[in-house]
Amino acid sequence: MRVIVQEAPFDLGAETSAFAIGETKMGAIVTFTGIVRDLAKTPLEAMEIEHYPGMTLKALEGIAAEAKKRFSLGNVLVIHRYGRLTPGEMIMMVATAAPHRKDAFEGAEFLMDYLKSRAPFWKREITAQGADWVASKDADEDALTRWEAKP
Amino acid sequence: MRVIVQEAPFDLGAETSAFAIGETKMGAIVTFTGIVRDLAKTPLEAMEIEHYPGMTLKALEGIAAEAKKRFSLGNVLVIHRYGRLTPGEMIMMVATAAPHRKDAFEGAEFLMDYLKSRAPFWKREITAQGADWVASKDADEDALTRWEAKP
Amino acid sequence: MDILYFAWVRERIGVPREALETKAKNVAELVEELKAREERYAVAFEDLSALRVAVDQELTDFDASLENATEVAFFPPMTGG
Amino acid sequence: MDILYFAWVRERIGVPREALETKAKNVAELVEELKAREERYAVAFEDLSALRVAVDQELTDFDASLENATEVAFFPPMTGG
Repeated sequence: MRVIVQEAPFDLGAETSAFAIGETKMGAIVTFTGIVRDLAKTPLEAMEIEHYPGMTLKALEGIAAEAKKRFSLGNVLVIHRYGRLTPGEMIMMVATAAPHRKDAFEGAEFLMDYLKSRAPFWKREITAQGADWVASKDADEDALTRWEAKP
Repeated sequence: MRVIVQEAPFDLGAETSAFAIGETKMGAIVTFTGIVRDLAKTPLEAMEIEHYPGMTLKALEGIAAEAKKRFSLGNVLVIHRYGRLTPGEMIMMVATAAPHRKDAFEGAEFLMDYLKSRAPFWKREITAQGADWVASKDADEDALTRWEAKP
Repeated sequence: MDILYFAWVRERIGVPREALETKAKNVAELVEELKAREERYAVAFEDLSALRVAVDQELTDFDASLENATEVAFFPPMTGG
Repeated sequence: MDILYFAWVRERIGVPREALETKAKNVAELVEELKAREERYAVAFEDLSALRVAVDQELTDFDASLENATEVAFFPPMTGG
């Protein structure tokens, strides 16, 4: 398990490659990457991500440990950035290795659903019009019920 | 859409990186990578993948086009190898870009479910004991019902 | 018409492809014709539920028409991915 | 006890953190104490359904005990990923 919180960019290709190499007992690798999207009505200048330094790493490690408990997973990787990012920059990534594709997919989806609503990050969109905190979505909270219903 | 069928290895890191770069309208990238696993009772020497050259590319393009029709996706990448592979080698990968994570995940899962049972590849495991064709799994056929039930 | 065989179907029949003159109207008729030829075909086509068929490189069923078809392929269930 | 604020809660209260002597037994009592202090707290804590709380860096509820707690953080629903 590898969990990283950093301001600097990460190298998606190098991380994915390093994660997958030598997994001879694992048949399936899934990665998810989040990218700063420019979909605002006024062009997005930047996205600022605030976090809770004392809690962030602990929260991410807890989510990753829970994923390993629930699914048949090998290695798990979580990288999440904070600070000022511009459109097209990668915000975060997760990767899961598993013997079978179902666990690899579900493990990654579980990580993402919990990262969205349970990891202490707050996003703010900066445009020429000013800065707006991104509101949490009901859909993200609802996504968690999928996992709560399970044993 | 980019669909590749080749005998040579591919560079997962480079492919993933190239796929994700410049996707400023897409917030989510999912990749799946299949790896030759050594789980046989007798150590696996190699996996040989036979395919149907005249049909393979067409079948993969059809599956990728159907994924783009069903989900809100940006770019889609499918790479599938054939020939003799050793444990730890990467067999194939898919990548999906989407505005939202749900489509990116579902698009990749759809691609994988159809690749498993509808793309003309046949795997054979080579051990010291001989060569055995990998049997198709009922679970893989069942996985398709998830998508058939939907509109 | 070109007939192609893959995986263990190819191994049982002994060749990867062969050209055949046939008047079979659909795949099922073609299968009967092949089975009648030689024991190795009868063995390969013994259990059709274990086989899949593509006509002109499109997956289809055993009752598919062969009208205008130029290539038929027989193989076990696919194991891609 | 250290009280931390994040995102718009931090902006409304005007500081990212402050130290406080309190006898509050649980989070809800602490909130009432803060609201009574100044208008900016009353505004920030107006709608508790729009807020989340962590005690000693663990997410919890507004009825959570503050016994032995050293750090309480208030913030809006998280938007990670």
